[in-house]
Amino acid sequence: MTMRLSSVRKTFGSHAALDDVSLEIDTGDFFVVLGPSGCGKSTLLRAIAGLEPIDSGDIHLAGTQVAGKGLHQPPEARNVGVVFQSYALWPHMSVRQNVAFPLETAKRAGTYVTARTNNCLETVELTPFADRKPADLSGGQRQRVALARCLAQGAKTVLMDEPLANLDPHLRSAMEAELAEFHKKSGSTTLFITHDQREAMALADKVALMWDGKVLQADTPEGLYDRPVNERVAGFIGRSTILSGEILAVRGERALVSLAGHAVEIPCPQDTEIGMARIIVRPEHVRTTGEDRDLETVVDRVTYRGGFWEANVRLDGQEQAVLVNIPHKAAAGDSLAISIDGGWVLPA
Amino acid sequence: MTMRLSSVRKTFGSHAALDDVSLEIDTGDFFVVLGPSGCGKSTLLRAIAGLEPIDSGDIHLAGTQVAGKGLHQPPEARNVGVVFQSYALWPHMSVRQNVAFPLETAKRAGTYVTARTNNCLETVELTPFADRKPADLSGGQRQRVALARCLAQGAKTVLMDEPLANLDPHLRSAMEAELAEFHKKSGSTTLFITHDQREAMALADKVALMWDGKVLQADTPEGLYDRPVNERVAGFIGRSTILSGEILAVRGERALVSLAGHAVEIPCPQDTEIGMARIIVRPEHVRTTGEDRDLETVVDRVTYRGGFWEANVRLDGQEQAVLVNIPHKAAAGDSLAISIDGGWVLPA
Amino acid sequence: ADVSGKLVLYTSQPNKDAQATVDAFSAANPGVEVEWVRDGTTKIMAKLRAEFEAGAPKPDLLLIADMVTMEGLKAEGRLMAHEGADVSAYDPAIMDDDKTYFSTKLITTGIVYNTNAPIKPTSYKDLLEADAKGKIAMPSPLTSGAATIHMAALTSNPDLGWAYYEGLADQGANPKGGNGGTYKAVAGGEKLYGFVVDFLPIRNKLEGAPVEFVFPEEGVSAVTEPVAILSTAQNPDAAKAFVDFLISEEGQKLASSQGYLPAHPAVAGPEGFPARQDIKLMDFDPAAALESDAANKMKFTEIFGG
Amino acid sequence: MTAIFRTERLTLVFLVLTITAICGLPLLLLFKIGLTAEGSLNIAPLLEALQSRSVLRALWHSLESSALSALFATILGTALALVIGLTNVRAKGLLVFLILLPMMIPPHVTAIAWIQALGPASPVLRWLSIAPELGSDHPLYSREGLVLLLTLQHSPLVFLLVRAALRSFPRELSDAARVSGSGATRMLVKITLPLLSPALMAGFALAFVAALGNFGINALIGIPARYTTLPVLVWRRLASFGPDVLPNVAIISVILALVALVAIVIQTVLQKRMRSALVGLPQAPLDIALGKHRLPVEALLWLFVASVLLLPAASLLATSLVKTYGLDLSLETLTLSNFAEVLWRQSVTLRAFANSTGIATLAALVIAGLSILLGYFLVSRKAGQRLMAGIAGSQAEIAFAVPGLVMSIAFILAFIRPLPIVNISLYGTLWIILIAYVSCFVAVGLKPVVAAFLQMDMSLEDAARVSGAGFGRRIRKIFAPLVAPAAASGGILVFLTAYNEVTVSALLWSTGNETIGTTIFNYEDGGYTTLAAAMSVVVVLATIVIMVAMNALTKKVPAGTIPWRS
Ligand SMILES: Nc1ncnc2c1ncn2[C@@H]1O[C@H](COP(=O)(O)OP(=O)(O)OP(=O)(O)O)[C@@H](O)[C@H]1O
Ligand SMILES: Nc1ncnc2c1ncn2[C@@H]1O[C@H](COP(=O)(O)OP(=O)(O)OP(=O)(O)O)[C@@H](O)[C@H]1O
Ligand SMILES: [Mg+2]
Ligand SMILES: [Mg+2]
Repeated sequence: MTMRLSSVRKTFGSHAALDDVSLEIDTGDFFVVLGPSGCGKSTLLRAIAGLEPIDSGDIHLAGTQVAGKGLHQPPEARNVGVVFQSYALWPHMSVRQNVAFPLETAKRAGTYVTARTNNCLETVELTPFADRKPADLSGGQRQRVALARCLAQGAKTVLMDEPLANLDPHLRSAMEAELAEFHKKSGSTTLFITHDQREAMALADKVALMWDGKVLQADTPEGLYDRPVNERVAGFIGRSTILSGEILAVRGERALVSLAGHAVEIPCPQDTEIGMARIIVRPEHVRTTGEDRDLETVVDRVTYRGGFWEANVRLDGQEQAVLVNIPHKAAAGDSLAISIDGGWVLPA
Repeated sequence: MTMRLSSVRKTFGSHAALDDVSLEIDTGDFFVVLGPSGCGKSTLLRAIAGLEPIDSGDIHLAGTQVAGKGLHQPPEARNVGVVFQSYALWPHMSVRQNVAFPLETAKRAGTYVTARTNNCLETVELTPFADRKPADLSGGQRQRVALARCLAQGAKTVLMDEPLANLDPHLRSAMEAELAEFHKKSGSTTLFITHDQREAMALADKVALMWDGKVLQADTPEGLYDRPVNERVAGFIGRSTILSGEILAVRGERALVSLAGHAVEIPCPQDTEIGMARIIVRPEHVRTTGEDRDLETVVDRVTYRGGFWEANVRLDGQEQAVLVNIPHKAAAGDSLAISIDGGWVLPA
Repeated sequence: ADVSGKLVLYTSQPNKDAQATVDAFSAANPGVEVEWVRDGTTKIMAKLRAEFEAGAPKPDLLLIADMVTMEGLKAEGRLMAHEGADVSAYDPAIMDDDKTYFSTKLITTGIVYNTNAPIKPTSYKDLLEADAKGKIAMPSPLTSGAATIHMAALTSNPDLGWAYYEGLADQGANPKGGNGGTYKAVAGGEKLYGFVVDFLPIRNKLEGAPVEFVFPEEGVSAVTEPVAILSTAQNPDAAKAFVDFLISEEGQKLASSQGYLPAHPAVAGPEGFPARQDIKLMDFDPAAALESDAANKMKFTEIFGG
Repeated sequence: MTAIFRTERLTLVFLVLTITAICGLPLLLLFKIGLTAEGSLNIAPLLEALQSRSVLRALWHSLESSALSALFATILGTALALVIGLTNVRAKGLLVFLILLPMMIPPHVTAIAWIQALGPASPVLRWLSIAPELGSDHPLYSREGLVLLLTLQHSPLVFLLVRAALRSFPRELSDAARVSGSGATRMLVKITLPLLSPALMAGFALAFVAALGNFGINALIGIPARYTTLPVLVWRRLASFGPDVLPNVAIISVILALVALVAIVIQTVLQKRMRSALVGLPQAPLDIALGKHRLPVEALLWLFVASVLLLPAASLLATSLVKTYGLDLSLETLTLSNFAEVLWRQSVTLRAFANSTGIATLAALVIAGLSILLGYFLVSRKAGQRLMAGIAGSQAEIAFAVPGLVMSIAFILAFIRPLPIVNISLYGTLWIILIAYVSCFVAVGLKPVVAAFLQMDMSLEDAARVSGAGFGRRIRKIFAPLVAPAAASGGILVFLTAYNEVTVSALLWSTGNETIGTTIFNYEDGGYTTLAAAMSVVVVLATIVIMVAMNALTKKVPAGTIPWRS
C-alpha cells in the first residue's frame, strides 16, 4: 500500500496550493501532515483521493499509478477512505445510513453491514444517536459520524482531514486510541491531517510539515521535534526560542556553544562548523532549579497554563525571549536564574 | 453588560439539551464554556443569541430581560456578535462583503466600514483573500472569516463557538492574543466555547464546565483546575489521576493523607472530615527526582508527548494508574520511585 | 334620434371583417365611437355571461354566429326590440318576428373535400360510402355553434335524421373542435371529407388550396350571424343605427365584399359562390332548436362518445 | 415587540391579503355561483356532478393524463438537467437554450405543429415514406399522444427547476459518495436525487398542475381522441351558451380546485419529510468525465433537441411561408406576404408584442419578488407563519390549476366593477391582464423558490440575524441573492408561460390591449392559419432576441440567475 507522490503541482488561478510535493509513505504507516491554515493540506488529501485533478506530477497508490500525465483515475476507483474537514454528511440519511453507505456500495451482505455499522457506531460512541439525522446532532457528534463512515469503509488507504478537531480532549484521546488500534489491526496506510501537534506526536510514525504548498520536512516525530531542518520547522513544532550563539567546538554530534558568555553543550548536525549559529531551545531544556543556574534573566510576561506558568524571560544579547516553565507564578520584572542543558544547533 | 441566565431549560424531543442552567457573567468578563461533545454548549450559545427559543427560565442581557415566560426578543434586536461552529458564511458574498455586512447593517459610514473591514481582515491575516468567495478558502481560512465578521460587528456581547478549532497552534496563539486584546479594548462580555483547555486557561476570567445539559462548576481557571468540585470536573480538566486515601488529619486548608502507606500533605476544602476520601493528583504533583521519592511504582505504558514522555505508573492498592511526566523514555515494566507533593482532596 | 357617443360591440366576426364593418359604419356615422371586442362565439358568450352575473354587461350590441343563441337570450329577456328596423326585403325565416335580432349574412355548412380524394361527393349520403370510411372530419356540436345548427338541421330532415349521424359514426367520423380544425384536417390531407362552413374552402381555393366546397343536393344549413341590441344597452340610438346599417343594402354589399354570402337576396354574392337562388337552405326553426338543444347534444354524445 | 418584528408580520399579512384578493377572491365569487342557490349554500349540484358519468370520466382522464405526463416530464426534465449539470458534455449554454425554446411556442401551436408533423400530410414523414395513409387515424389522437405532448410541453419546467437546485448543491456531498466507492450512477440514485427531491417534487407538482389546467393540448388532441378532460368539459359547458353555463363551469372548477388541493396537501407532507438542508458551500459543479460515452450522449441530446424543437418549428416555419394552408412548400408557393401582413399591415401584431412583452415581464418580476417573500414564510420555523403562508400558497396553486379561461371568468366577476375606495375600473385595461397573470402564475414562480428555500442552510439566516439584520435586510441581502437563481428560473418560467398564454387573457383582452396569445389564437380561429404561423415564428425569433439580450445581464446578477449561462 505504499503511497508515492512525485513532484505534484496543483494551482488555483495563480496560487500554487501544492508546489512540487514529493512524498513516500510506507505501507501501514500512520503519516501525519501538519502545517498552518491554508498551506495546502486539504488540497493534498483531495489530490490523493482523486477529488482534485492535479496539474503535473504523478501519484501512485499501492504500486498503481492513479494520476499523472493524461491519467486521472476517478475517486470511486481508488478505494480510499476519507474523513472530510467539513464532514460532508448526507443530510437525508440517518446516522446509521450514512455509516452503512460505503458498505452497501461495496455490496456487502446485509448482516455484515448491520454488524459492522453497529460496531463502528459503538467505536465513536454514537449508538444512541443512530437514527437521528445529521442536522439534529452537535458539531462533535457530526464529526464522529464522518469518522465512523470512514472506518466502516475499511479501505486500505485512509485519508483524514482534521477528524478530531471538534472533539473535547477526552473523547479525543479515546478516539486517538481507537484510531491507533484500528490502524494497527487493519494495517491500512493512513494520511492524517491535524494541527494538533500533541496528536501528531502521539499517533504518527512519520510527520510531514507543509508550508505554503511545499513539504519542509518529513521525519519521525522525534526527528521533527529534536532535529528540525530549519528555523521555520523549529518555530512551528512545539514551543521554542531561537537564540544566536557561537559554536566554539564540535565533537561528533554535540557542539560547545557560547551563550550570553557561558559555554553550553548542545546537540548538533554532523557537518556543523565553527562560528556563529542559530540555536533552538525548548522550555524543557531550561532549568530553573539546581546549582548550575548561571544565566541571569528578567521575566517579561507570564501565562497560566494549567498546573504551571509559562514565562518569557529576557537573556542578555538575545532578540527573542526564552520560554521557561515555572511551577509558581512570577511577576514581570522579577529576575530569574536559569541553566540550559539541551537544544539543537540549526543546520546553516 | 452582565449576562444572567436563571433556570434555563431547552429540550429537543425528550432530550434536555439545557437542563436548569443558571449562570451569571459579569460585564467585561471573558467567560469560557468547556464540556464534552454534545453536552449543550452550542445550544446554550444559541439560546443566549435568541436563535433557539427556550422552554423555560429567564435570560437577561445588560439588565434587560430578553427571554422568559412569553417573551422572546429576536436575535437581531439583542445585539450580540456570534461566531458559529459551522461558520455560516454567506456563499454569495466575498470575504470582504461577509465581514462588512454587520457594519453596513448598522448603517455605519462607508469610509468607516471600509477601514474597519480592512482592519479586521488584517487581524485574521486574510487581507490577500478579501475578494475570494468562501467556497474558495481552506477550512481554517473560512473560520477566520467568521471570526473577522464577528469582530467587525463590535457588539458588546460576543458569543464564540469554537472559533479557533480549525487553526494551527501558531495562528491560534496569535488569534488568542488578538482576541484577548480585542476583548480588553472593547470591554465586551464574551462567552467563548472551546474544548481546548489550554485555550480556556489562557484566556478565561471564568470557566464553566458543562455536562449533559448542566453546569457542573463555574469558577476561575485556577479554581477549576486546582479545586474541582467533583470527580467529573477533576477528570475532565487537565490530566489527572484519582486515588483513594485516608485523611489522617485536617489543618485549615491542608489535610494529611495516607497514600500507599506514606503520609502526604495535600490541599483540601475547608469542611473536609477525617476518613476515606478521593484525591486527585496531577502529573505536576508527582516528582521523579529528589530525595524524598518513597513511593515505588511500576511503569505501565509510555507515550511521547514532544520533549517528554508521559508514563502511566501503577501504585500499590490503587485502581487508577498515576500519570507522570518523565524526561527520558522508559519501558513498560521498569520500576520508578516517585513522590507526591500536591493534589486536592475532592469534596465528599 | 341623436346618433353619437360610445357604442360597444361584441362580435365573433374575424378580426379583419369586424374592423371593416366598424370602419364602414363609422364613416357613415362619424359621431359614434365604436369600441369592439372580437372573439369566438364561445368566449364572447362566456364573457357576456360573466358580465351578466356580475350585473354589469358592457356591450350595446351583439353580433354573433347563430340564431339559437339569440333565441336563448331573447327568452331570458336580454334583448331589446328594434321596431323601426326595415326587414321587408328579407326571408322571414331568418329574421325574428319580434324584431329583437336580425340575420346579416348566410354562412352555410356543406361538404368540403380534398382534391386528392377518390370520390367527389354531391349528397350528404355519399359520405356513407365505403371509400370514405375513416376519412371524415367534422366540427363537434359540443363546441361549435355552426355544427350545432348543422346537426339540428340534418337530424330534423326526414331523409337523413339521426340515422345519418349514426351512419357517420359507423364511418369512424371523428368530431373535432371547430370549423378551423376541420378545414385544416381536410386541406392538410389528414382527412379527406368534412362538414365545414362555406367561406373557408371557397376563399382558400382561390388562393390555391387543394380543397373543394360542395352545396349538397339536400341543401345546406346556415348560421346567419344575427345582430341584436341588448336590453341593457347604454346607447340604444347608436345601436339601432348600427343594426340599420348592417341590414341596409350598403351593409350587405360590405358583407359580400368580405367574402360572405349576404342575407339580402338582392345583393350579389362574392366570387367563388354560386348565385343566391341556387343555394338551397334546409328548413330550420331556431326556437325549436333551442328547445331540443340539450336533448340533441345528449344524443350526439351517446352516438359519438365523449 | 420591536419594530423589526412588525415589518415581518406586516409583510406576511400584506402577502396573504394580496394573494387572497387576486387568487382567492375571484375564485370564491365563481364558486359561489355553483355552490349557492338563492343565497344559501347548496352542494346538491356538486354532488350531482360528482356522480355524473361524463364528469367522472373527465376527472379520471384529467388525473391520468396529468399524472402520467408529469411523471414523464419529471424523468425527462431531470435527466436533461443532470446530464447537462453534472457531466462534461459540450455546448451546455446552447443546449439549455434550445431545451427551453419549445416553451416559447404557444401550446396549441405546438400541438398543431406536431399533429401536422406526425400526420398523413407530414412533409418529413412523406419524404421518409413512412407517413400514415392519407385519411387514416392520426397516431397522436390517443391518450398516449396526449401524454406525449404534455410531457414535451412541461419537461422544460422541470428541467429549469432541477437545474436551479443543482446549482446550490454542495460539492463535498458528491465527493464523499465517490470516495465511498460509488460510481456516478449510484451516487445519483442514492445521494444526488434524494437530496434534490424537494426540487423533483416541485417539478412534478408543477407539471401535474400545468397539465391539469392545460387547454390547448387537451383540446386539440383530447377532443379528436375522444379523451375528454376537465378543461375540455369546461369548454363544452361554455359552448352551450345557456344561462346555466356559469354554475356548470363553477362546479367543474370546484372539482379541479379540490384535486389541486389534495395535490398540495400530499406535496406539503412529502416535502416536509424530504426536507434536508444542504450544509456546505456550493462549489463548482461536478464535471463527471463521460470518457468514450461523451459522444453518444451528446448525440442523443442533440437528437432530442432536434426532434423536439425542429419538428414543430420547421412545420411552423413551412406553414408561415406558404400562401394558404395545405399547399406544399416549394419555390412557387414560397411567400413572405404572411410576415409582411402580420408585421406591417396588422397594427395589432406589434401592439400585442408590446403588450405581452410588457406585462409578461412585469408579471415575472412581480412574481419573482412575491415568491421570495412567500417562500421565506412557507419554510419559516414558526408554525403560525407557515400556516398563513400555506393558505396563500394554496390559493395560488388552485388559481394555476383552474383552466385559464375559468380564471378569466372569475376575474370578470371580481373586477368588472370599479375598485372600491380608489374608484378605478381595471376591466378593459391591460392591468387586469397583468393581475390575472400574477394570480394564475404565482404558483409557477413560487415552486423553484420554495425548493431552494427548503435546501438552504438556516444558519445563514442565523448569522444575519445576530449581525443585527432585520427582516427586510435579511430578505434583500441574504435570501434574495441566495435564491436568486431559483427565483430567476421561476421568473423565466412565468415569462415564458405568460408570453404565449391564450386562455387567461381570453376574456380579459380588449381592443388596444391584445396579447400575443390571443392574437395568434384569433388568427387561427378566424381561419388565417398562415398568419398565425407567421406570427408564431416572429414570437419565437423575438424571444430568442430577448434571451440573447439577457446575456448582457450575466455580470450584473448573482451567478446562476440566467439559466443558460453558467
Ligand atoms: N435540532 C436538534 N434536534 C434534536 N437534538 C438536537 C438538535 N440540536 C442539538 N441536539 C442535541 O442536543 C445536544 C446538545 O447539542 P449541542 O449542539 O448544544 O452540543 P455541543 O455541546 O455544542 O457539542 P459539540 O462540542 O459536539 O459541538 C446533543 O446531544 C445534540 O444531539
Ligand atoms: N477552490 C479553490 N479556489 C481557489 N483557491 C482555493 C480553492 N481551494 C483552496 N484554495 C486555496 O488553496 C490554499 C490551500 O487550501 P487547503 O484547503 O488545502 O488548505 P489547508 O492546508 O487544508 O488549510 P486549513 O488548515 O485551513 O484547512 C488556500 O490558500 C486556499 O485559499
Ligand atoms: Mg483544510
Ligand atoms: Mg457545538
